[in-house]
Amino acid sequence: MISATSSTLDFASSPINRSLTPARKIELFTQMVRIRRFEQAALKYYNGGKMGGFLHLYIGQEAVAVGTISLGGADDHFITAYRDHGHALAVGMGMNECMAEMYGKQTGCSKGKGGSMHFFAPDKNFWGGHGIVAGQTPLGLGLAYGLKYLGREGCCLCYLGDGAVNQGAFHESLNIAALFGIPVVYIIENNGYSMGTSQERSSAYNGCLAQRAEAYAIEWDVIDGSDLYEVRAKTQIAMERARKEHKPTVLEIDTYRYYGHSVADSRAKKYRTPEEIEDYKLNHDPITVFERRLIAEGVLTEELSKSIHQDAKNEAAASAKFADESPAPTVADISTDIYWESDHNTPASQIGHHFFND
Amino acid sequence: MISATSSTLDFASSPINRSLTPARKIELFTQMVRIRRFEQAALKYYNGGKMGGFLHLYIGQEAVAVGTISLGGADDHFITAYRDHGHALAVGMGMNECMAEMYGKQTGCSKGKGGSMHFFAPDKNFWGGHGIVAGQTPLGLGLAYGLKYLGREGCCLCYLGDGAVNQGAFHESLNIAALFGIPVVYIIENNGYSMGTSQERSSAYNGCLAQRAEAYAIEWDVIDGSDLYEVRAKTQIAMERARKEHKPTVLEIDTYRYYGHSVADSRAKKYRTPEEIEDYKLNHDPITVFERRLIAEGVLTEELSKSIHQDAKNEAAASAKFADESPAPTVADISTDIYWESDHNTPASQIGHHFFND
Amino acid sequence: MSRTLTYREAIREGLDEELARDPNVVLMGEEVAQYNGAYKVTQGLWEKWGDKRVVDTPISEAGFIGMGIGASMLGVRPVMELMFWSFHSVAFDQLVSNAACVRYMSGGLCNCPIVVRGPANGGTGVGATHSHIPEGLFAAFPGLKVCAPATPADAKGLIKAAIRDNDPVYFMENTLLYGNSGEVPDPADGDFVIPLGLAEIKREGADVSIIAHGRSVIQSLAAAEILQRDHGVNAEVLDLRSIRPLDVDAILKTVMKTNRVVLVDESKPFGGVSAMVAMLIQEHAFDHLDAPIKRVCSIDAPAIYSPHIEHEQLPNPKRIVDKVLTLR
Amino acid sequence: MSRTLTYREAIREGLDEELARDPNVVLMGEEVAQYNGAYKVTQGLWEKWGDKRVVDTPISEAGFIGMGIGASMLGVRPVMELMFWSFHSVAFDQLVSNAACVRYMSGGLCNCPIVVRGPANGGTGVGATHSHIPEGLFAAFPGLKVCAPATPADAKGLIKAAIRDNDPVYFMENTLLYGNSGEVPDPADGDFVIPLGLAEIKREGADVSIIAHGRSVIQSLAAAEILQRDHGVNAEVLDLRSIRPLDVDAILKTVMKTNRVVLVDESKPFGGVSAMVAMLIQEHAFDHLDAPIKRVCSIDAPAIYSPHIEHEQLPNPKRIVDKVLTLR
Ligand SMILES: Cc1ncc(C[n+]2csc(CCOP(=O)(O)OP(=O)(O)O)c2C)c(N)n1
Ligand SMILES: Cc1ncc(C[n+]2csc(CCOP(=O)(O)OP(=O)(O)O)c2C)c(N)n1
Ligand SMILES: [Mg+2]
Ligand SMILES: [Mg+2]
Repeated sequence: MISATSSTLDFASSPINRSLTPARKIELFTQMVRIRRFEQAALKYYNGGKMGGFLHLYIGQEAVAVGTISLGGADDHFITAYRDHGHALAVGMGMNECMAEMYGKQTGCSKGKGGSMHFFAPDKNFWGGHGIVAGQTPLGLGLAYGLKYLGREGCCLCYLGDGAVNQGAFHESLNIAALFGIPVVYIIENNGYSMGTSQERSSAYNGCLAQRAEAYAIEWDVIDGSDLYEVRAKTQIAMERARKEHKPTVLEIDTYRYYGHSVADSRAKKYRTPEEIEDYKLNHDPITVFERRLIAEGVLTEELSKSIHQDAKNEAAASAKFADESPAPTVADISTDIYWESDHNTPASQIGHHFFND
Repeated sequence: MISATSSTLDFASSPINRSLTPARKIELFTQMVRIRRFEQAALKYYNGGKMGGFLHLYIGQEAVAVGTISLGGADDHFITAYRDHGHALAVGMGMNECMAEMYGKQTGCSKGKGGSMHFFAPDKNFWGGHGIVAGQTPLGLGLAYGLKYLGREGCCLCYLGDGAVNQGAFHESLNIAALFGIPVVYIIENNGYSMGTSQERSSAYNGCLAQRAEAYAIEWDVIDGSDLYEVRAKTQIAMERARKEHKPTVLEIDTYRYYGHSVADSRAKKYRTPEEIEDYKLNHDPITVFERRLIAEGVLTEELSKSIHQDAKNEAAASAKFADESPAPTVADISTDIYWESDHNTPASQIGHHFFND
Repeated sequence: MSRTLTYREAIREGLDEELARDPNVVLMGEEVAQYNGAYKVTQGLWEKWGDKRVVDTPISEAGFIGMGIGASMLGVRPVMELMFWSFHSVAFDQLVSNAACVRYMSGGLCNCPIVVRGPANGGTGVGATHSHIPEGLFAAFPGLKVCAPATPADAKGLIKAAIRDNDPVYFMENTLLYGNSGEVPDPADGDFVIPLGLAEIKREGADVSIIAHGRSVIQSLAAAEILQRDHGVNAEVLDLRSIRPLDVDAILKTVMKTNRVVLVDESKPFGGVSAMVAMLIQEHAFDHLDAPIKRVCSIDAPAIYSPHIEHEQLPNPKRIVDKVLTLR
Repeated sequence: MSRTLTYREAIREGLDEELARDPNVVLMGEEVAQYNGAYKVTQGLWEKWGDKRVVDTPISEAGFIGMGIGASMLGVRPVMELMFWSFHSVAFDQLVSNAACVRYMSGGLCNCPIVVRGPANGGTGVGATHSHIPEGLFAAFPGLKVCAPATPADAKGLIKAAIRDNDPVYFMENTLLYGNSGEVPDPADGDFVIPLGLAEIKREGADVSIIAHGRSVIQSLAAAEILQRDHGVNAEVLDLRSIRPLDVDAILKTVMKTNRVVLVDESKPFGGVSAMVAMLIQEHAFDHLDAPIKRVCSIDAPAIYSPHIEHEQLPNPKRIVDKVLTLR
């Protein structure tokens, strides 16, 4: 949630933002729009019965994924929870493979085996997409440990929700991160709710959730997630601390989701007032905020914005068509991608029974 | 470990200590001596091959169990880890049933089924004795939750080691304790080491381990565990907070173990210097410190102290004899105490197979 | 007299009756109170019983399940919901070391009357980490009891037995059954409790025994109809209902009647409840078997997401029919 | 040429050789470095290889095992010690949801070449929570591999195979075997690796097949000698060595040779590796069985502490002999 004491600094003038070319600014804006349009299409087709399972929408949180991931270099890595569409598109995954994954098709990024919660693109340094709350937090630690071990100057951004901070695995990860000097940045995407439970009903804390980092002598900060500039400015500091000093950081980015926890969330409008949602849309929507900003800067025009929206909409519609027309996995596909050795038909895979189907 | 900034306050004058009669002071002294003598006997017979498994000695930490448990009323409960002999005797368990448990005999407190790490006496509000590091911390939370649920004005003291603070279950427990207002007092018995690993090598922290409580807006304090008066004075505050306000506390009691992690600890003398151990014995041994104190107060004489030691030694020797002469469990005993319903031969226990021995 | 309830309503009615019967029964879990439960099993119970009896917890399964175990030692009767049984993985130590062992390690001094309940099944498009099938896993631990009802009546009768039982009972529901309807005795006709450890013949037959539990029973019944109609095979369907205690007598009885067995088990094929049932049958009814015991399990892979193919991975009527026909 | 090493030394030699072979191999766990390992398996390795390659961790099994999984996806090859395999319970989610499923859920994009190793056995007087026997539990998860060597040579050969394998391998050692000695090929004679998935006949026989793994193999061999000497029964002992992959062919071959089977498995009897092996045998060698398959498992209770009786709960030569004799 947007905290009352939101900063009044202008982060546009931070060096990391000043260095943005107009073209790059448009690109960042475009990425946020693409995420939103992609998800609006996903919602439509989910409701149309094209997908299984859950659909956790990222709509309202776009500046977090786009802002933070825009700072990534060749050796920076990313991992998140099940609300992963924004991160996936922000690292450069295509709408086609993402939409097809939700449709459960062979052309999906995970061949239809993972679904909405489990997008992956290791070639783009994106390691998922994980369904068990906070289960990804030790993995993110491990990616960062791996970078340090392999002598690469990079960091891992590991995202989690405000409800996820109460899982033991996160706490264990923080202690190890500080103790071992691991270049990981934990980003709490605080949208105020874990399913139907508000932050106040799920967490005991002192001021804010990020402050829990102090228990481990870890640096922390709170960020207004509706301002892409602020997200970039503050995250950049944490990433540099990780890359150069091998020190972790916990960032709490205040944000908001317009929709329910998942599309199946029957009570999304019961635990939050319509006013709360409306206020957010008007005053804190990261896309609107950035759009106004770029127009004020003379970088964007309303027309250009419209066409960006239209292009994204078209792209999303095309991805749905692509997904729809793609082949579904076969029964035989169930039995691959279990063991590396079997998939590569190595000598090791020939010895003994690996599978027990009769 | 005893921190450098140990307090110079005199806790003898705290109301809770001023109210101690001379007889009660002697009793507390006696309890500490009994724990020490009991364990010295246990060590002797463990080395003599009378016991299986591990033997984790409490020697050096006696003021923690005796000081804190001396504050317990009818509705106060206790639960600890595997280093549990001190707490067991302090709640009033007999040396016989404890020694016999280590000997693996039917007369043991757990009928020889639990061993050294698993002493229990629910009739004395003592709920074990638990071997999985920090696994007892949610149980302690639950005992305290139970007290509140059942409307009893009491609290649960839940002990853990300095290494145990890095288990996720402890962190989850702290958040729930604060959030739900649970009358639990977590007592970190900080003896400076988890097995061969010093506090510095296992935990990242800010000042001290108890300060991790701040992350959950939980009150905390640090206590010099060599001073029984200080242990009582500060723990009493936490217990009252729990009983009256249903608020948790985290206490860190600095203490020291003379021996290795367990008797099997081959390296006990490698990770600590002989000087470190000697300094502790001379200046911080809780029994010596309290003995000097009581002599200065005119409550104890050297003679009386000697006879208390001698009595405890005799009692311990007698318990070893009792244990030695007690019958071992039979093969049939392996198959009881698994299900309440089966042990009570209820109708439910007659339906279907509960056991799968052929 | 009987009414028709859904499986979901039947569990809810059971919970409600037990909340009324015993003031120490408390429901807890993520979103069980104000949100009415992720799958609405506890709908209305918080409103009716209030904050003390129906408790929302943080996302801290090890913490709150351990809390329930501790409270149970003192006489509280916690009934804890795992939003998915798959989340057992983050609470495993509490579930198998504390709940299963505390009585034993204390020489019988402690007891632990808890219930942990929630859905445990594949087939809902949520992928591998959310589709674990842990009946066999937990039944392997002496000290624990496990059941997995297939019908609304069984669900109600067993949840009530589970709550009254003085040992830890892990109660496995099924998301795909929540909406199924069936007859459930009217509370006006008396307290309806089904003891743990009692299997039930859900369909009488003579040619082959299909032994199953949970949703596999429903799949087996559908398969039995096809077998009868299309192949003239008269299958008996035995519903285990309870996994531990296990009704070994009922298992052996149907085997001795039909001399042919197919086990249906949503588990992955390495192990599972069915491997154990096969072991027992071959050991105790060896001379009554006219053919090897066969199984229909999930295809041996983590659970696939794709809704196009997911149900092919699970036991389904077609796979069961095919397997039964191999016995001839 | 062969030397005699203890089981402990053999594993250590295997670890040392793999540390030398591949700079990405890193050992981590509680007390593995400066303390030389709780059971001294890693003795001297920290001194030799230093802080980067041999790493002490806090008591945070979920944290450091998850860390190892994450690092492995990037190309590091972590070999993680659980001081006791029983502590799997606090890291279960990382072990069965992340390590087992990440390859599948990513459609084959991730892989996870980790080894988790440590002792997994009863019989050391440490009580129920420290004596879990999880081979069958983990083998039930497709995506995982499990092995449990019985001899020093097998321990060395298999740990090296496990480290080189590109999938997660859970390596179950045994505290009671660490001190056992046996011949192990000399490194001078070449790289000694035993592939996963290959069982070995540890004793040829004709009358009955005893199938076991881990320390139960040693117990079975002792039983076989007694059977020969006192009862004229010539037992064949098959050591599974690897649980998943499993050498089903070797199992069926010995069964077809002797037509009688006793499975020895330290697991509790509900499930375990032996229930699965029984299922496979009766399914695939039904007509070759002259008698029901019998098992010797641990007595069905949490592990008892008492050193006076603890070994009676486990499979031991006497219980195996008695069981074999019931087959006649
Ligand atoms: C261990 C575990 N427990 C419960 C769940 C069910 N669950 C999925 S998301 C969620 C809420 C998480 O909230 P938060 O961390 O704030 O993330 P958000 O959904 O707001 O992005 C819950 C309870 C789960 N997936 N894993
Ligand atoms: C989950 C778990 N991991 C590891 C162990 C092994 N172990 C037992 S005690 C111990 C050290 C604990 O140190 P600390 O918490 O400081 O307690 P102390 O022994 O000093 O009283 C370890 C690593 C265990 N019992 N449980
Ligand atoms: Mg949230
Ligand atoms: Mg310690």
